[in-house]
This record gives sequence, structure tokens and C-alpha cells, in this order.
Amino acid sequence: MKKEIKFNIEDLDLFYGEFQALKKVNLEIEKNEITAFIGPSGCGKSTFLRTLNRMNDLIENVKITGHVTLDDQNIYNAIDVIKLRSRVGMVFQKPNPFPMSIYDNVAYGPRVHGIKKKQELDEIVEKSLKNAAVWDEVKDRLKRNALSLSGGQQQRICIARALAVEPEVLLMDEPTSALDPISTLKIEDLATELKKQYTIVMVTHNMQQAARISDKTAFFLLGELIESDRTDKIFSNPNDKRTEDYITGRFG
Amino acid sequence: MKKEIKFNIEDLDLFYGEFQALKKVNLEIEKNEITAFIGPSGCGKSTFLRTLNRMNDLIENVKITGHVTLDDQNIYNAIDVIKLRSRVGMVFQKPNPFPMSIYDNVAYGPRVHGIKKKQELDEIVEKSLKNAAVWDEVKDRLKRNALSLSGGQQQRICIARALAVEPEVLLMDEPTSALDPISTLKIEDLATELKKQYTIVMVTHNMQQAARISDKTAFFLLGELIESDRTDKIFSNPNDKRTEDYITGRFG
Amino acid sequence: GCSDGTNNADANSNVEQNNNQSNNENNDKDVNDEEELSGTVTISGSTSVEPVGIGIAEEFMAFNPNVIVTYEGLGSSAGITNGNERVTNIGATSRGLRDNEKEFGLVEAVVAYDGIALITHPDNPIEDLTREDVQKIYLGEATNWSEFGGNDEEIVVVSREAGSGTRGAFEEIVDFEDQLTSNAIIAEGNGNVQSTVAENPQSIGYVSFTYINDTVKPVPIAGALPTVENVQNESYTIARPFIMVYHEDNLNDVSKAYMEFALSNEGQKIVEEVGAIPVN
Amino acid sequence: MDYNEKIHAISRTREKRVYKNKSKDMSVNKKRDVMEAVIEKIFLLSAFIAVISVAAITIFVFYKGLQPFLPVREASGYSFWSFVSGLEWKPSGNIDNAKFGVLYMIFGSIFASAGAIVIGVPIGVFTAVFIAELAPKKVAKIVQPAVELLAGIPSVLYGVFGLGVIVPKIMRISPQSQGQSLLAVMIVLSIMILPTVITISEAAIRTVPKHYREGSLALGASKITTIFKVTLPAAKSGILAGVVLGIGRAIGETMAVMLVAGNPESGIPTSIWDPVRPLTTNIALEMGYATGLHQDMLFATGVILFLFIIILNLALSKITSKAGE
Amino acid sequence: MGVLKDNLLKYIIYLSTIVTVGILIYIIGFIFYNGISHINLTFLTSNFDSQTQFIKVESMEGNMRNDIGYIQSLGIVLEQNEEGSTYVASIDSNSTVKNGFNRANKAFSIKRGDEIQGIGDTRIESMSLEEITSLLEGHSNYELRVSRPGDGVYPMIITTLYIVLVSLAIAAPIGILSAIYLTEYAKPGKLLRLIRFATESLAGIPSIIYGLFGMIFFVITLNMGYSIIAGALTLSIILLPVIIRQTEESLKAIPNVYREGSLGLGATQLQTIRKVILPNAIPGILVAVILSIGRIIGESAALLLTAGTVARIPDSLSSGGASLTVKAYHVAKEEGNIAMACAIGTVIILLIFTLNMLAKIISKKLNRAAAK
Ligand SMILES: Nc1ncnc2c1ncn2[C@@H]1O[C@H](COP(=O)(O)OP(=O)(O)OP(=O)(O)O)[C@@H](O)[C@H]1O
Ligand SMILES: Nc1ncnc2c1ncn2[C@@H]1O[C@H](COP(=O)(O)OP(=O)(O)OP(=O)(O)O)[C@@H](O)[C@H]1O
Ligand SMILES: [Mg+2]
Ligand SMILES: [Mg+2]
Ligand SMILES: O=P([O-])([O-])[O-]
Repeated sequence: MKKEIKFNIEDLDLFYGEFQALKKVNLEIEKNEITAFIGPSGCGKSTFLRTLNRMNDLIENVKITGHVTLDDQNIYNAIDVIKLRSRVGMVFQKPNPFPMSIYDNVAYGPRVHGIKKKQELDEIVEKSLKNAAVWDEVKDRLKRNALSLSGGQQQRICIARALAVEPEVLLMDEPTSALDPISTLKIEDLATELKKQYTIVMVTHNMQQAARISDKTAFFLLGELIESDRTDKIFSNPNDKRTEDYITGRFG
Repeated sequence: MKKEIKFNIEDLDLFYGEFQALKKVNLEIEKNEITAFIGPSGCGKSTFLRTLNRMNDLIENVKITGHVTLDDQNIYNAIDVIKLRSRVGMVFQKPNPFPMSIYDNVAYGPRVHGIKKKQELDEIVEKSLKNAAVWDEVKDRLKRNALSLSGGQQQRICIARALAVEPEVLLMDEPTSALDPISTLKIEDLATELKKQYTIVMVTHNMQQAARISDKTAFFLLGELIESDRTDKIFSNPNDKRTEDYITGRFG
Repeated sequence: GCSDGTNNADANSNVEQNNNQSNNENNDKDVNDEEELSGTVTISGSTSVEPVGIGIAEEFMAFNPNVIVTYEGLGSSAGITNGNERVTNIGATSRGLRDNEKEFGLVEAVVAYDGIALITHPDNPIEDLTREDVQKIYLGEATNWSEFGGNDEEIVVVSREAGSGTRGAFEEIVDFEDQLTSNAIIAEGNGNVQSTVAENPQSIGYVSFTYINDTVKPVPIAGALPTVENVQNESYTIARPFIMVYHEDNLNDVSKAYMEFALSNEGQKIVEEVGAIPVN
Repeated sequence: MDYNEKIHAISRTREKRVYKNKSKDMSVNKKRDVMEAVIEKIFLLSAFIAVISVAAITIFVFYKGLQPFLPVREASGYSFWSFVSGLEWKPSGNIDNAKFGVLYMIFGSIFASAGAIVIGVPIGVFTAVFIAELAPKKVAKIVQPAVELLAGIPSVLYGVFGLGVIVPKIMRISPQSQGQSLLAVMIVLSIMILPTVITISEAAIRTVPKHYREGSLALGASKITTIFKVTLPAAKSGILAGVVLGIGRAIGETMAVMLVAGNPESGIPTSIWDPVRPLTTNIALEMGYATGLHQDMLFATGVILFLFIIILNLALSKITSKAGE
Repeated sequence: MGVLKDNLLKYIIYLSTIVTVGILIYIIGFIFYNGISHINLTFLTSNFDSQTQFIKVESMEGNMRNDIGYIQSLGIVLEQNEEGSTYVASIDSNSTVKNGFNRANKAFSIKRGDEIQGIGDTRIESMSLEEITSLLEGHSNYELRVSRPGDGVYPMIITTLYIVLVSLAIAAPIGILSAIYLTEYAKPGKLLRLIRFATESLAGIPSIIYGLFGMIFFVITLNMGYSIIAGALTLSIILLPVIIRQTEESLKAIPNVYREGSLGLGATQLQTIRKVILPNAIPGILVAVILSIGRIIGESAALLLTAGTVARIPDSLSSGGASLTVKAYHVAKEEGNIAMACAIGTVIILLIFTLNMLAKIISKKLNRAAAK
């Protein structure tokens, strides 16, 4: 099967004011794969992930240069940012359902994009919750406040919420770091399931997790992309000494 | 060399209101060793560490039962809490120097305990900073605000501050988790150095760190102490399946 | 035209309303005056005049139930300004107009006279003072009650604020204009003068007749108690006029009727009832 | 919107390429972007009303208040110097006799505020410490609403209370014969600034990170030592902001002060038993009775008051920006 | 620090708290003690100024009773008080005085406590009760001179309510929109600093200056007269910083993850504000509104010079009126009537207390709902 490139990043520099958080990052992210970003705290994983759907635009004093395309369109001038964000969904480290009902959470995106019909919404909500593997647990209490659920359920609601706008890519920033082991497993299984339809990019600080589920792994250090390759390659035989040191726990 | 028991904990239960955070914990902590606590987030590592110098007393609705002795004295009734805390120093996850000069930070403890003479204080400050391996870096700017230092330096200032009251035990709660790799290494070296004089108890979520520097490792899960033993034993051949699963990254 | 521009909204509509009425019913105006008069009269100004203004207003409204009269107690100067600026139909002042105010061309109507009573704490043994005594006290030349046969205590002089009609009149009549002792305590309003005097046994103050109450003791001057009769028979001389000022063109029909009523016998009866002195 | 700048920044670094769909994608959202921008402008406009108000009030007060000193007006040209350095306030009907000196009032205002700070701030800060650090939850739940209620009582009632309770008490102990005095003003004001000082100090104390306290306690310091050596110093700038706001309130307070100050027409207070006439009461006392030059002079008093407030605000923003560092 | 010093400091802290609370109790006690005698239902429901009218009443066949003061043909009992005023002490259930008309032909029902001052043009002030009884008895229809006593605060309550509503209607939207601008849109820079400086300055300007401004600008220059609208506009400016600051607090308290969550789904800034931010900020906004009500109720200097001192029920925005606090100030200043001032003060304090409690309950309730 020939691989399709979803994201193409060339020479990406990112500055928070004077501080350069990303340095000449070049990376291709392939369709229907899970790409994992690993690296010690503060190395720029989240920052990089957030450039992919322009969430960094919200931060003051950010300066970005370089070239990021999604399906060959420059995300910084050829694609409207609102459009981009509905094509590139995002799941955050801490589950962040809105303080409203489960239903309203999932219907939020479609509503924002103009879908009003109850029936249509119902369908989307059900489908998204099913895709996020949480339908069975919540189908009887869709009107309940989403905040009353457990952390793992909340995170899957957030995934369902992201799926409801039918994105092509799903960005996940340490989606399991606030969860217990069982919920973590569920999310991991879900991710492996979802990659059939979506492209997934995931930040993790748990190397075992990266090894378990990702197809490709990118290792960051101090804002630089040190190395990116097939996951098995990175974990068994990395090119760079620093990657090896990190993976074997010599620092971080 | 015969081992001396510093802390002896028997059947320790701890409740936050209704929630039981520690369940029948039994552990002996030996003198002049580094004991590491590991376990997934929320398993009670910090809670347990904080019972050892009664920092949990500050939290409302905490109920503690069981038996904790320091040098065979019960810390909950035979030792005055102020005394206990000067015998059992503590270093926190996030470096927390007071917003005052480096000198005042380190002199804080001795002053609180009644030492007023400038010369005496000078000596204590110098000695503590030297012990904390940060003297050379700050000796020319002792009057500078401690907050102007880097994270790693701040953390060593905090260690110096703890050492200045001449404790017997040093509790450290993830002391390097907010630090960069180089600072981390410095602190680790420092810990190995300090154990000659002090008993060290350290929480870490970095298993490599535990493996690198600790003599003994205790593994917690959901408030229970699953297993504690010599570090090499725990990492090579644990008794409990759950310990093995955790160490090999099957969850957490 | 001038009045239309500057009247407030209330007064404006009333002017029109009343114009219509008076056109239709010009023939037997007297009969209709009582029955049909309606609209709003706005008065503002001296707080000393307030009881008189409100008393007359209540009676006027009794006869003319469709009329509303409002009285803003803001001070004499504010009254003159508001009368001149047409903020209200009528301004009320408890002092005569100053030279610059005379230039406004306001009509001045004396609606009552008012006595100003000298008051002390009820425990003060002083029985009587002459006008010269009062003058000395307020000039700061006499500072101890023993000088007038009282206790050997310092005199605490209480005065109204600068610009007050009451103060202006008091200073003029007692003759110490602009020479008030710098030790004087200044209290705002008749009420605060009273409260201040009522609470300090060594103090002396002055308030309008219409406000005096039993927390303080009125002091006779040269044997004459501050009463309406004594003012009328001129044995008590500390008195001044209450004046309503207005621009003729700023009076709507109700306001005209109010002024007429104030000067009528019925109106003057009310003046007496509230403790002031009728004009005749 | 502002992203566009960044977009330009990025596109400038790259040579242009041809993108499919570009025009369609962008034009669909033209309308939405315009609406967002318009609504943002409405928000901005609302926020600007505050600026307009301040400007209007300032211009107006200065316009009225500076007139008497400008030679343009007929019978005027009162010397600004005699105004700010004068020790007598005698607004006579006869303009030639009139004296408008506010220096003694400036002293009165400063002394009164300083006194209120000296009395009120320690009590306020300690009460805040109690609520934030020492009080059991239940007790804090009673004390806090009490403080809020104290803040809600209209100043007129403080004045009535001052006249009815504080002034007579001072009269009894004062070497002078009257109770209206600088001391009375200080006491009333110190009560009135309490809520400001308490609420702001409490907030400042609460924002001191927990880890400072833990650090101190873990060294074997007692709770009280921790409060005085670590918590309060760390909350210093917040508490200072509360103090400055308290000074603002003290300088600006009118109705309560008027009833207990004595408001004499001359004289710099030389002891706490002397009556005073703070700037605010000078305005409120005579505004209803003033015309012409007299009225303008009251506005001029307002100008002086205004300058005080501006200076305080500048100090406050200095303090808060320093705290933000 | 030694244990001794520790304890000393602790006692100073306790003492300060006791002083604070003690002062509060003292002040409130003083006000209640002096004011409570005035307070009853009529105080809250009657006018401040007494009101005199001529009331036409039909005669009737009352009960056959012989007590002094009973007017058979009106079905009422009259009594006299120490000051010699004759007042209606009780009214028969079928009495015609309930269906009187005033000279403007408006229905007027005589109530207990109303003073009867005369019949037709005859005044009865100096008469004894017997004389009055015989004078009144046996007419076929009457025109009574009736005076309804005042000394109540009803008009001030209504005026206060008006001013609260109007000022909030002006200040709340502006304040909330400003707060949204400041937290959600504004970028750090000159503009933001200017706006912040302005709101802080507004908060610092003494209300007497607002009063001066309102008086000359709204009352005189804009020709609004002493009116609710002039008072409310002046107050709105005073309220702006209160509302802005409080709303901003509650906006800032909303975790950023909600904003990111919404924007990450492709919602626009405005949609995010409307659907996620505002619903969450409502408790804070409500508290802001309640706190401003407290501020309005407590204001005197600014309202005095813009809405005036008249105790009347305003019939439009352009008519003036005294708020509770202004009236308390006015009676203290003019009449030295401390009891009345304290009675009004009692009402004010109870109002403020209720508002504060309400704010607490609302924020607690809504916070809890949000946490669910
Ligand atoms: N808004 C910001 N302003 C300034 N610096 C920032 C900002 N956000 C992040 N940084 C800095 O940029 C660097 C990269 O941050 P980033 O959050 O991307 O790291 P990360 O790899 O995700 O770390 P972690 O594993 O802790 O989440 C860090 O040094 C961080 O301090
Ligand atoms: N003050 C508290 N009140 C109630 N529950 C608490 C409190 N502090 C901690 N807990 C709970 O007690 C459990 C143990 O917490 P603890 O902080 O000891 O975990 P930990 O092992 O240190 O985790 P981490 O690695 O995240 O620091 C957790 O479930 C936590 O939610
Ligand atoms: Mg991150
Ligand atoms: Mg922990
Ligand atoms: O209020 P007065 O002007 O009459 O003193």
C-alpha cells in the first residue's frame, strides 16, 4: 500500500517571544497511522502538536515561520482556521468536557457548524459515542452532566466530541496521562481502532505506550526533532545516541 | 554492617474524609539508605511520604491510624511536631524557595530555631550550600533573590535550606520532575552523596531514576504497598505480578 | 420660546396642557381653577424654606388633587441658580439675592418670614443673652460661659456652612459678617446644628424656627424668647425673609396658582402652622 | 483578526505556491469574519465607555475648577498660589473679602487618611490573617459576611454613628471642649477602610502559594512564624494594594466625615483633638449654597482631590505591575 | 520565634478580629436601637410627606351605638391623640368611607389612622370629640378634609428600586461587554493599559466628584433636571468598574481548557463566548449585579446632586426622587431626626444583608450546578 502524506511540515520554527520552542522541524505525517511524539518535559511536543491545528494562534507573542500543509494546502494561508480546526480535531491531556450534558457536549461541534435538526444531531451523537467506545456506558444518561462521569469516560466523551465534527486528523496531547490503567488501556485500544478512519498524532511521555500503539515515533529534545522513524526501528535501533539514552531512561 | 531502622511504619491507614488513601501500610526505612517510592499517579506515594513528617496534619479531614516511629519514638505522640519536622526535612516536587534572598532562604530554618548570631548563620549557610552542591554557583550572589535562579539551582537551594536545620532524614517528593536532564543528574548525584550522612526517602515516577540511585524500592498501587525490597530485586525479579507489569510499562 | 428650550420635560408638557385648558375655559376661570387645575410645580432651594414650601404644597394639593408639587431641599444658592437656569419652576432662598444674582432679573416674592433661634444644650444654665453677647461669642471675643453667668466652661460655637441663607441672615442681623471665629464648628443643615448642640453641653448654635425641637433649648435674647409673636411684635429681631424667585415666563399655570395660593390667606395660615411668620 | 499578521509573517518567508480551493474556502467565511470583527468592535466600544467617562469627568472638573485662576473671566484671576497655600476658607458674598485657601484642608485630608491607615491597616491585615489562615471554616463563615456587611453600610450611617457615639466619647476625653476632631475622623475612616483592607489582604494572603507555607512548616517553623515570616512578606504587594485603595477611600470619603470633622474655616490641625476640614467635606458642605466664584472654588477643591486620586492610582498601578513581575 | 511571641501575635490577631466584628455589632446595634421603634408595616407602606385631600362620602345607616366618637352616619369611630388630632380609629365593615372620591373624582378609601381635619370648609382642629361627633352626625353627604399621615419610606423604596433597575439596565450590559473585551479579546498593549487605568481611576474617584459631574452635566447641561435618569446615568458610571472587575474575575476563573476545547472543534471566538464562556460566567455576573445593587443603595453624595431629595413616587424617568440613603442623609442633616435616619438605616442594612446572602447563595448554587 502506498502511503499518503497527510501533514507535511518543513523548516518549522516557533518562538514564544524571544524563546525558540521549535527549531527547524521537518516531518511528514502519514494518513491512517498513529504517529507518537516523545521526549522529555518541555522539549516542545505539545507546542508542535498545537501548531498542526493552529491552537498556538491563541497565545500572545507567538511567531511561527516555516511551512505546514494539510493535504498540500498551507494551513496558515490556504485554509481558513475554523475550517482547519474542524478537519483536525484535538483531544487534550486533561479531559475537558464542557459543563453541560453529555449529549450537548457531543452535539456542540455539529451545532456550531450549523446543524440544527434534532434527528440529524441524534444520529451524529450516537455514532460518535459509539466510535469513541463509550456509547454503552452512557446511552441511558445522555442528559446527565458530562462532568459527573469518571475521568476515563470523560476523555472518551472528549474524543466523541472531536469525532462528531468528522475530522480527518485527531491530535491527542498525552490523552491518558491523567487516567487510571484500565481507562488508559481503553483509550489505547480505541486509538488503534480509530486509525482505520483517521490519522492520529499523539503526544505521550509513556514510552511503553508509544511502543505499544504507534506506527511511527518522533523524538524531540530541546525543541529539535532529533529523529523520527518506524516505531520498532526507534525502539530497537535508533540512529541517534540521544534517542537511545532517552529510551533507555538515562535521562528525562 | 548491621542495618539500623530509622522509620518503622506499622498498619498505617490514612483517610481523606471518606476516601482511604493508604491501606495498612507496613514498612521499615533504613538509615543511610535511599528508599524510593514508585507507583502510578494517585497511588498514595506523596500521601505516605507526608505522613513521615506529619505534613498531612495541615489538611482538613485527614484521619490517620496506625503506628509510625522515628528511632523508636512514636512521631504522633512522643515527638513534638515542630521537633519532628526539624529532624525530618522535606524537599518538594516544585522547587519552592521563599521569595527572599538565597542567604535568607538557607538561614530561615536556623533563625526560626533561635540562632541569631551572624557568624554562626554565615557558617551554617555556607556549609549547607556546599553540601547541596550549589555553593560555587551562588557564593557571589547570596543577597540575590532566590527566585532569580534556574529551576535546578532553586531545587538545590531548597535542599540546602532543608540541610541547614541539620535533619536526620530527608524526604523528597519527585524532586527532579520539574527539572531538565542536567539538573536532574546533579540532584541524583547529590542524593547519593548525601545518603552518607542522612537517610533519604524519595518519591519518583521515573523508574530509571529509582533503579539508578535507590537502595530500596517500595511499589504502591491504589493506596496499598504492594511490595518493597532491595532495588535490584524489585527491578529484576519482583515477587508480585503487578509490580512486574508496572515496571515493564504495561500500565501507568 | 426661551422657556420651551430650557424647561424640563415635565414642565413643558404641562405648559401646553394648561394653555389649552385656559383657552377653552377663559370665561369662568374662577370656577374651573379649583376643579381642573393639573400639572407639576417644581421648586428647589433653601432647606430652611422646605417646611414652608412643603406645607403650602400639601394644602395646595388638597384643593387641587391633580397637581403635584415637588420641593428639592438643596440650599438657597442652588435654588437661585435653578430658578434662573429654569431647572425648576421656582427657586427658594432664605437669604436676599446677592448683587450678581440680582442681575438675573428674577422675580422675588417674599412668602414668609422666619426667626432664627439661638439654641444651647438643655443643661446649659444660661437664661438670657443680649445681641452684643451673641456677637461677641460669634466673633470669638467671648470664649467662656462664665462671662455670661454660666459655668466656667469654654464656649463651643456652632455655625452653619458658608453660603447658607440662615447663616447669612444671622451674621447680618447679629452683625459679624465674614468675621466668624475660626474656632467655630461648622455643621451642615439645621438638623446637624441641632444634633451637634444637643450632644455638647458647652455649645451654642442657631437654627430656623421651623426646625427647632426639644433636644435643644432656645435662648431668649434680651428677654425675648424666639417665638412668632415676639418676632411679630419686634421684640425678637433675628429674622429674615423666605423668598421664592422665578422667571415669569418659566411659570406654568399651576406654578402661578401655587404662588398665588402661597400668598393667599390660606397659604399664610399654613406658614404660621409650620412655625414661620406670615408676611402681613 | 490578529492571526492574519502571523499568517503574513509565515507567507513572507515562503515563495508563493498555487493552492486548489483557496478562493472558495476563504470567501465562504468572509461574512462570518466580518461579523466577528464587528462584534469585537462593539465589545471594544463598551470597554471604551470607561475611558470616555474618565476623560469627560476629568476635563469637566478641570475646566470648571481652573477657571477662577485664569485671567479670561471677569472678576477673577484669583491667584492659584494663594489657593493652594492659603490657610483660610472664607467665601464671602463680598468677593473682595473672600478667601479661598485649601492648604489646611490638604493637611486635614492627609492627616486623616494617614491616621486611618495607622489604625485601620493593622487591624484589617490581622483580621484578614485570621480569616485566611487561622479561623476554623465555621468561624470564617461568620466573620467574612460581617466584613462584607461592614462594607455595605452606607457612609451616611457611619456619620450618624460617629456623631452619636464617637464624637461624644472623644469629647469626654479630649482636652478640648468639642468632640468633632481629627481623631474622630481617623476613627470613622479607619472603620470604613477596614472592609477594603481586609478583603484585599485576605485575597492576597490566599494567593500566596501553598508551597511557601509547606516549605516553612517542613523546616519546623510554627504556623504563626510561617505567617509572619513567609506568608505576609509574600503577600506584601497585594496588601499594599489594599492599603492604597484604602487611602483612596479615606481621601474620597465625604458624608461620614462631614458629620464628625468639625469643618472649621481655618487652621492646620496641630493635634488629634483639633477639628479638621478635609477636601471632600469642603465640597459637599457648601455645594448647595455656592454660586459664581465660590462654586468654581469648590470645583477647584475637586481638582486638588482629583490630583490626589490620580497620584494614588499611579502608585497603585506601580504596585500591581510590580506584583505581576 | 519563641512560643511566647507566637502566642502574643496570635492574641493580637484574635483581638483585631474581635475589634472588627465588635465594631460591626456596635454600629448595627446603634442603628437598630435608634431606629427600630419607627419600623412597622405602615412605615414601609406609607408616604413620607403627609397628604391632605377633600373626600366626598355618602352617608349610611350605621349601627346604633352610643360611644363617644362613633359617627353613625359614616360607620366610623374617631379618637383624638395627645396633639389633638382627630383620627379614624376603626371602620365598620359596611362603611361608606371606603368608597369616597376626591375632588378629582378619583376613588379614595379612608383608612384607619387617617386624620379628619374638617368637614366642608369647617375646620375641627380645636374641637373636642363630643363637638366633632355632633357636628359630623346626620349629614346626607359629606366632603371631609382628610389627612393621611406620612413618615413612611414607601416612596423611597420605590425610587430606590427605579434607580437600581435603570442604572443596572445601563451599566450591566456595558460592564459585561467591557469585561468580555478585556478578558477574551484584548491583547496586552497601550489600549488595554489605557482601559484598565480608566476603570481603576473610575473606581477611585470619590462619589462627591461624580455628584458634581452628574449635576452639571446631566442635570443642567443635558437639561434632564433632578431626575431618575440623571441619577441613574451618574450611578452607571460609578458601577462600571464594579461590574467590569467582578465579571472579569469570573471570566478569568473559567479554565482555558474550555476555550481550547471549543476552538479546537472549529467554533469561532464569538460562538465560544456565547456557548461556553458566558454560561459559565453567569454566577460571577450575577454576583457583580448584586454587589452593584448594594453600591446603589448605599450611594448618597452622587444621587443627592442628581436625583434630588423629594420623597415621591416617580411617575417617569424624568421625575426626581430621593433614594432611601439620600433621605436618611437629608433627615439627619435638616431635621436632626436621628431616629428616622436610623429607621431608614435599619431598612437599608437589612436590604444589604439580604443582598449579600443572596449573592452567596446564588454563587454557591450555580457553582455547584456547574460542578455537577
Ligand atoms: N505560552 C508559552 N509562553 C512561553 N513559553 C512557553 C509557552 N508554552 C510553552 N512554553 C515553553 O516552550 C517549551 C516547550 O513547551 P511544551 O509545552 O511544548 O513542552 P512539552 O514537550 O509538551 O512538555 P510536557 O511534556 O511537560 O508537556 C517549554 O520550555 C515551555 O516552557
Ligand atoms: N487533600 C486531599 N483530599 C482528598 N483526597 C486527596 C487529597 N490529597 C490526595 N488525595 C487523594 O489521595 C490519593 C493519593 O494521592 P497522592 O497525592 O498521595 O498520590 P501520588 O501517588 O503522590 O500521585 P502523583 O504521582 O500524581 O503525585 C489520590 O487519589 C488523591 O486524589
Ligand atoms: Mg505537553
Ligand atoms: Mg505525588
Ligand atoms: O438652607 P438655608 O439656605 O436656608 O440655610
